Amino acid sequence: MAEPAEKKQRAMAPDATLSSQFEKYAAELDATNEKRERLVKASRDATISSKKVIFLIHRINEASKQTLLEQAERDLAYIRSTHISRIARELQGIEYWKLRRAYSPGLQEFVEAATLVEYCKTGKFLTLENLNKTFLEMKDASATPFIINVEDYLLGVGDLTGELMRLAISGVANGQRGVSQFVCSFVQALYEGFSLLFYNVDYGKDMNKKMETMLQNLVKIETTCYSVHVRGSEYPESMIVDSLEQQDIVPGIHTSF
Amino acid sequence: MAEPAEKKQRAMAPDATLSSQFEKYAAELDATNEKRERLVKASRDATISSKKVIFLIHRINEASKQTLLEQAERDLAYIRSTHISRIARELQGIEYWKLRRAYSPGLQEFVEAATLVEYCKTGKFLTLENLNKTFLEMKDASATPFIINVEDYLLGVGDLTGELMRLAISGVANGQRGVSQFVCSFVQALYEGFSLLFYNVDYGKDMNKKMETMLQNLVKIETTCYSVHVRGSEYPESMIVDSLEQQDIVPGIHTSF
Amino acid sequence: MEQQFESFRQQLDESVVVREQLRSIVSDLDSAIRLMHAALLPLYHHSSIEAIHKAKGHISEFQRLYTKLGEVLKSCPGEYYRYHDHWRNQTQQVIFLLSFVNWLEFGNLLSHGEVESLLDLQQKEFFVDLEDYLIGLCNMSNELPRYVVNQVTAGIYDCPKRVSLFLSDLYAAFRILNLRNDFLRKRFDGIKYDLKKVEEVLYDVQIRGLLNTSSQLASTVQPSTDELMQLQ
Amino acid sequence: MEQQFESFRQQLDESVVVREQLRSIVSDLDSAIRLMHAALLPLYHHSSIEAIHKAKGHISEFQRLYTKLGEVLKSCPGEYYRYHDHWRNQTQQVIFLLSFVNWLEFGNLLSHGEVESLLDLQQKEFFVDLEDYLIGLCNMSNELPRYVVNQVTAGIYDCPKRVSLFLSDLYAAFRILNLRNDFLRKRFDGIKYDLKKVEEVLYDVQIRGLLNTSSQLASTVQPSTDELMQLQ
Amino acid sequence: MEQQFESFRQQLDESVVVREQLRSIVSDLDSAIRLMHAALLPLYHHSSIEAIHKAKGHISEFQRLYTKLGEVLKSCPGEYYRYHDHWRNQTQQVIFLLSFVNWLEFGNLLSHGEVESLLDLQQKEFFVDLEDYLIGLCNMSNELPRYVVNQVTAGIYDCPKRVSLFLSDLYAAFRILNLRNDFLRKRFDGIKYDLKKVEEVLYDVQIRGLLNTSSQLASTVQPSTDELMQLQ
Amino acid sequence: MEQQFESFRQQLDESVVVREQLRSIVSDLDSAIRLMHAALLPLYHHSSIEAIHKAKGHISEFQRLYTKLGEVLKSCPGEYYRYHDHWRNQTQQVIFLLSFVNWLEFGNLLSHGEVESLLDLQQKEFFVDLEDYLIGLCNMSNELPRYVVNQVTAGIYDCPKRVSLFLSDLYAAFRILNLRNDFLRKRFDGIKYDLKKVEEVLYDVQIRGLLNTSSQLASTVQPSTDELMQLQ
Amino acid sequence: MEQQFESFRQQLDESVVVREQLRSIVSDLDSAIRLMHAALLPLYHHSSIEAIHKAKGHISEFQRLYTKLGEVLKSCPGEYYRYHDHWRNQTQQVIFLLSFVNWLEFGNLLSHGEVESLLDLQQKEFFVDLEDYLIGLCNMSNELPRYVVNQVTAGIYDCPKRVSLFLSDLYAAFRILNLRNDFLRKRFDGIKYDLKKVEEVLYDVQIRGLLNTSSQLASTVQPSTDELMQLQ
Amino acid sequence: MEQQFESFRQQLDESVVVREQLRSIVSDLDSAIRLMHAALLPLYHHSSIEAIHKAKGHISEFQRLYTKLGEVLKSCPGEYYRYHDHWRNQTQQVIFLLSFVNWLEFGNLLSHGEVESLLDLQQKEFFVDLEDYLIGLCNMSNELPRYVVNQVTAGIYDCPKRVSLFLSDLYAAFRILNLRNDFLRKRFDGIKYDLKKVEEVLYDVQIRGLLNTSSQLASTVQPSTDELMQLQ
Ligand SMILES: [Mn+2]
Ligand SMILES: [Mn+2]
Repeated sequence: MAEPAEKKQRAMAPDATLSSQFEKYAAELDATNEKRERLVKASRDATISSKKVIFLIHRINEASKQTLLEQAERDLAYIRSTHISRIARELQGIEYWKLRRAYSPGLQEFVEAATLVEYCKTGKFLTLENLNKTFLEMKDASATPFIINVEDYLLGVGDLTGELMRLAISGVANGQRGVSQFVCSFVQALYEGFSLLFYNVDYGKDMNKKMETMLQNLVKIETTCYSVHVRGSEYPESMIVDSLEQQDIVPGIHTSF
Repeated sequence: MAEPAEKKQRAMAPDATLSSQFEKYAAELDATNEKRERLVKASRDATISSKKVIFLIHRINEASKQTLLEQAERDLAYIRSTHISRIARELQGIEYWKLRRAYSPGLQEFVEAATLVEYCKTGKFLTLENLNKTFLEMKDASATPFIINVEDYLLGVGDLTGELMRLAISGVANGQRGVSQFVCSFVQALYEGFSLLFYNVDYGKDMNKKMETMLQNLVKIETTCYSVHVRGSEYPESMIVDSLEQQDIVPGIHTSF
Repeated sequence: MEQQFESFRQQLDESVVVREQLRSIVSDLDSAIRLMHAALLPLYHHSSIEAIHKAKGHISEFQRLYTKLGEVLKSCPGEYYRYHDHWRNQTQQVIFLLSFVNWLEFGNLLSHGEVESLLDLQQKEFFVDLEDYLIGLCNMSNELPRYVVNQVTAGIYDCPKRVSLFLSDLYAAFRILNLRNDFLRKRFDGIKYDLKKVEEVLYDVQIRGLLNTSSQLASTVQPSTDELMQLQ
Repeated sequence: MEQQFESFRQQLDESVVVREQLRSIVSDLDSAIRLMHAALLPLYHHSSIEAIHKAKGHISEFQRLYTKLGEVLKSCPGEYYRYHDHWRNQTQQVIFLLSFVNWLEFGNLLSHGEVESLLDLQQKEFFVDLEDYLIGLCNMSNELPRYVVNQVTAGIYDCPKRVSLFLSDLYAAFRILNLRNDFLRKRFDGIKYDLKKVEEVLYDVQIRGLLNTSSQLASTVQPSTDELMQLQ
Repeated sequence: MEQQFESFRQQLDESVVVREQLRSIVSDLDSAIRLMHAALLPLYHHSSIEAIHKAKGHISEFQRLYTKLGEVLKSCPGEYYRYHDHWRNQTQQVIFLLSFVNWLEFGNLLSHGEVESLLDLQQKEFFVDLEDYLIGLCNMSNELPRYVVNQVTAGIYDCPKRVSLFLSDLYAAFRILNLRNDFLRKRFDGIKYDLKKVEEVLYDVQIRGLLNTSSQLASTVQPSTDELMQLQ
Repeated sequence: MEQQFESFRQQLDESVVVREQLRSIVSDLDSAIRLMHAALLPLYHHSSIEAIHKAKGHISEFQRLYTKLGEVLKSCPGEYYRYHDHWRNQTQQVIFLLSFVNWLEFGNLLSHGEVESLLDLQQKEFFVDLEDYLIGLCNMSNELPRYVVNQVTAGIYDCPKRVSLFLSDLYAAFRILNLRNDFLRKRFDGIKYDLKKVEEVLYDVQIRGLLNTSSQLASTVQPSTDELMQLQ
Repeated sequence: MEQQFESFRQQLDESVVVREQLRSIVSDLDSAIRLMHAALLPLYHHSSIEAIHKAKGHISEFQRLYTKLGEVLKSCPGEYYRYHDHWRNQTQQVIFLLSFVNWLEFGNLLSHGEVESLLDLQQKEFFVDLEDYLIGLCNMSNELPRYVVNQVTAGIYDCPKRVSLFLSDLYAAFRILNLRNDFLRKRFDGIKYDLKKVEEVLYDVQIRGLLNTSSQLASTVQPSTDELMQLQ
Repeated sequence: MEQQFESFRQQLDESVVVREQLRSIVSDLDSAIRLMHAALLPLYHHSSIEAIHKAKGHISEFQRLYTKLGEVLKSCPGEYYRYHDHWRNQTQQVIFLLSFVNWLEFGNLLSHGEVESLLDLQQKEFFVDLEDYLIGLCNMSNELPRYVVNQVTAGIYDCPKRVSLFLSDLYAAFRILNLRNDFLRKRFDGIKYDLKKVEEVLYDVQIRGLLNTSSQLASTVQPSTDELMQLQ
């Protein structure tokens, strides 16, 4: 407001001034929107491909286990190197948070798939640290290493419990009765972790809803374990182990059961 | 429970007993349902025909007024002698209230049409008593005279205000500026009547909602009157009356304006 | 116009008085239902005969209250369905209680006519609406899976067979009805789930060959005719 | 366990009794409100003095009912806010009616204290909650645009000016309050729309040069002090 | 008008201050609840004694926070129910936790008075509303089916029997209350489903003859009196 | 302008007529479905061949009604999806019935094309939407656990094996579809629970060594090819 | 079974592809609409002929895009209404623009058939749904009051008369339709308000005797036939 | 796993601290906005220069608070958008106030860059999001119809012309933006209604030939350059 005279003058031809101003704004908005569109697309591709990996895992049986796990790992590597690196290359500085809503769903689904594959392979929890190690060589537009932030990671892990529930139930459906107990302990530990994590942080509706869904999934797994246990309890243990031999897809069941 | 022995016996062939019992129930339910279907159909026909009468009224202009009003009265008589008498003939005793939900919409719409026609013809309110006089010769299935009950009547009158609102606004749209003021006074009186009617009776959501709608309609009419008045107030009265001559469809405007 | 509305008001006010009376009677009916229901609770742990006996003691209170309802309606003939909503829920629960107790005693279905007799509704001022009767039966059906589970837990192994036969007859009987897509239809769908649950219990009992081990116990629960005579 | 629950039952039943009493009084309050409201309706077509006069006749009924509310609450000290929901809406409407009538008579705002005096609430068992008072004022504000529109239609052209001044004072006064993002805040936003609407009417009147044509009429509507004296 | 609204502002601001204080305390209460809840989670897989022990450690935090709530309310006597909504949910969860832990230890119901003692609420500024207490009990009931399922999976076969007896007593006790058709009534209906679910588990255990196989294990989970003494 | 709008009115009225026609046919379809469903009920206690035979008798009614639907749609070519909601639910139930009966007879899955043949839908005016077909298959899957439980109760011990093989094939086939998170995916998840339930029954039967005891009985239920020939 | 489901998967995936294609075309349609709309803006201050001319330049883009829509639908014959929601809103806006421009040029209503010609929709794969056409006309009606107000402000005093005649014809035409109480009826009610507003402007102009002062100006706005010839 | 979750918690806790700081600053911002807004209220009755002068006095407080916001964000570089929701609404209101005051003084649009200068946001830690700037402009547009109505009522007849030109330029400028179907798009649609309202006022003034009667008055309201010099 230092130069009112100049402004007064400008007001005489407001149309031109306004237009040039707004053309600048339009350019900026368009650039952002186009970038957002590209991110949404990359995210959607990452989601679809990750979902396919998850479907693959659900299709595993004793015979196909080795082959399909290898296939899943190759698929994950492919998602990283194509879709996620496309996301990384679009971002720099503040855009990482500004456009998060556009790409976050894809990353979450990727976390879900990656942690599921790791669990099926090793029976262990893929930590955020280890997950981010797989991105070490991926750089964003300003050549900063790309990482998945803790919120997206946790949201993805929240969904993981849904897939684990499916695994536990279809394990029983396919006669692999030990799977459910093994999965149950793991999900109980996950739920406990989440409970303590958010004890003094209110992460709003999203997280509360996810916690509720997790609990529902956990209860479904527990009920499955219960029915396996109760049904099995009528017979001598040897008989059961017999009928279960070599049917497990998750490693380490026998030791834990 | 006086004859347990007989019952014990019956229990031996439960299928047959149950079937014959339920066949009786089925017959009763079917009869009621079929009657209900016929009533719904008659009611729907009454609704459609009444709506057509209402549309007819909205199509009235100075030239067509006499013809169309006569047409409307003929239509109303036809609805009475066909659709409504079909309703009456189905009912007897407790069925009047039992099946009310099936036929009530048609009666309400008929009340709406009949009171609208009377208002356009005479500028007066068609009372329930006078309306029921037109049914004097109509008998229900047990030869009792058929009547419209006060609830259906009032619900129909509640909707009438919506049509009056349309009349007031399209009166202005068509240059008949006196109509709105005349209608306004009438609807204000109706609203006052309803207000006092329900002062100590809670007729639930339905009536409360209808009262709210009536008030909205009234405010729309008042706003229309206001804009006519304010716009007209700039000019000498003679000039306005000039531009209004012989354009009214509602009688008695000039005296009331 | 004022005069007109004054006459409307009179007509409406009359129905308000009737409603007040009905509300008060139905509130008593609620209490009676709660008491009879509570009397049936022991059914799920210990002796059933005593529970049935105690529960039946509340029927006379139902009779008294339905008589009062009939009297109120006598003052407004033909308007049963105008006020139907006031007692609808309660009547459905009454049907549930009466038909459940009757099944416990005799193992058969209490008919619509028998319900009206039990409630002393011979006069024509008041009756039991047919749909209410049928919904009451659905309520009874919904209670049976729990009953069966508890009976088997208590070692009464022939119970599921009897209940499964009764329920599949009831289910087939309901199928005779031409139910449209309404509330009753949904409730009827519930019978299917009850039946399924009972069939699963029957399966459990059957596959373990438990059925023949309990004939002796069962007779003590399904009370003998002699005992029932004494109840009346 | 039974014994403990028996005592719970007594406590719950007591509060049910209180609620029943409150409900009955508040239902009468509802009727009184509707009657006073209806008495004000003629305001929108003919003479306002008579309407105001008739409306004020209902205030004594309010006094009677609020005294009864106070008596019920005397029996459960400290529980005003436990039962607040029972009379909240009604009290807001009472405030609306009282402050509207007061504005019609005197053109100024009825204060919180004046409301309590008008309702005979000097004892401390019962009082008017401050938020209810403020929401009642919002309700009054919401009524004013309709009032103004009808007054202008009736040829009272100075009305919009008076109302617009009153409303903009009220709007400024509400701005003093530190309203958080809650219900009251939303209602207060409504005052802005009322004001805008009234300003538009004032604009219509002004632009047509009507303001000076009605000074004579206006005086008959905003009743003279003499007339008002007689009303009291 | 300005002056009056200035005083309104002060009054509203005061209640805002109270609400801020309450919100801050209740937010801590929330954390304490989540922590105690989390402490109980191991109950569903491993040893329960340790979990109970750890959970009880959080009670002193509850005492501290309820004392603070009492102090805030001391500054606005008679307004307990004005601010009731602030702590209502949390208090219901606290009741749930306390009564659950108490049942795990002693197998009986924590009474209303015992809850207030446990929370150090002897002063009369603050108390536990009766309905909140009862809803808290419903919450506990809702947790029991899951508990039973996991106990049976862990081989503790006598658990369903104990829980089913406790729940049917609780259900019968609630039946004594004259619940109207409100929120509490709905929650109470939930107890019936919990009971039904637990009865089904009991049935599963019974029909497989598992009940007698676990007497040894069970004693290790329902901690002995000696162990419990040490906990206190 | 009038003329043009007169023709619009005709077009709008025509679509109302089409809807009326569809509603009437679909209501008949509802009845036919109910009757065929009822004919299948005996399947759960006694001889299945007769039930299948009786049920198949209703297929010609389906053909008649779908032909009528096709005729109505012939009058408005290309508007199948405009009116799809009218017959969607019913078609899903028809698929359920046809594919269930087919499985009972031949033990394999009725293909999409076979459904259309069975319903005489060779003309292109009418067809079965693919999603409706798949949802109908989910409905069939939901029915199988109950069927298996009842068969085993009736001593047909080889039934669970056959059903479990069929269901796991079906489950595997659905997994090919890459369903996104919508209604169909949820219904598909249900197949897993059905399979789980059937697996549990199979487990019960296997572990008790019952599998080989029933080969003789089973043959009477899965009707022989000769018998089936006669049915057609 | 696998093979069959593989083909199902392809079919489901194909409909996803169709939707993707439609979405992309419709997004272009959105841009074209925005541009044509922008081209009409100068209409409200300066010369209208140029604006109309410029706006009409965008019609060929519409043709191109609707042709593309038709081509996509050619690949899935009979599924117009399956995907209708994708282009519904946009088509209504296109109707608005075309019929508005047509009225500006010729002063009459663009018929349903003329719309389809303008959009090159002679093939039968794609057409304009009748309800969409009618809603588009409502949109045009809603624009006319603003147009009239601005024209009069600019001194074009014969505009209100022309618009009022056109709108009352349109209003009368819509009344022929016997619209039931749905979305279209509400939109049609809006025409009445538009007509009322235009009538008020006409009244202002008439009563001030301005009507005859502008015949000269008007001719410059309602472009002469010669000029229009050149536009085409 | 516990260790893992402990590290998650640390990361999350950091953001909680930042949020607390932001909340406190933004609450102060709210107060500053309310005060500046209140200072502008007299604009609607009496002299505007004084109101503008007073309002501008609050800008320095904005500067102070935005500087504080910038400092908080300096501690978490690149995370502006992580916390954007905290100040979004407030910033939009600030834009509204600044651009409105600027328009009152100079009659032109305050550019995005000028806003940032006014708020002392030359550092790169903090800036004004472009969409927030544009929404702020929409808010300003929404205020203008009320301003125009009041100005005309006060006899400033050239105001509608100036505002209508400004708004139609603004509307055209917004049209340049490629707005997708989002929040900003809806807000932008609002500008059209504002423009329409202002055009109607302009029409009222024009048709009554009032425009030339007020040039003298107008100059006192649109303050002269000299006066404005003194304000700075
Ligand atoms: Mn998932
Ligand atoms: Mn109507």
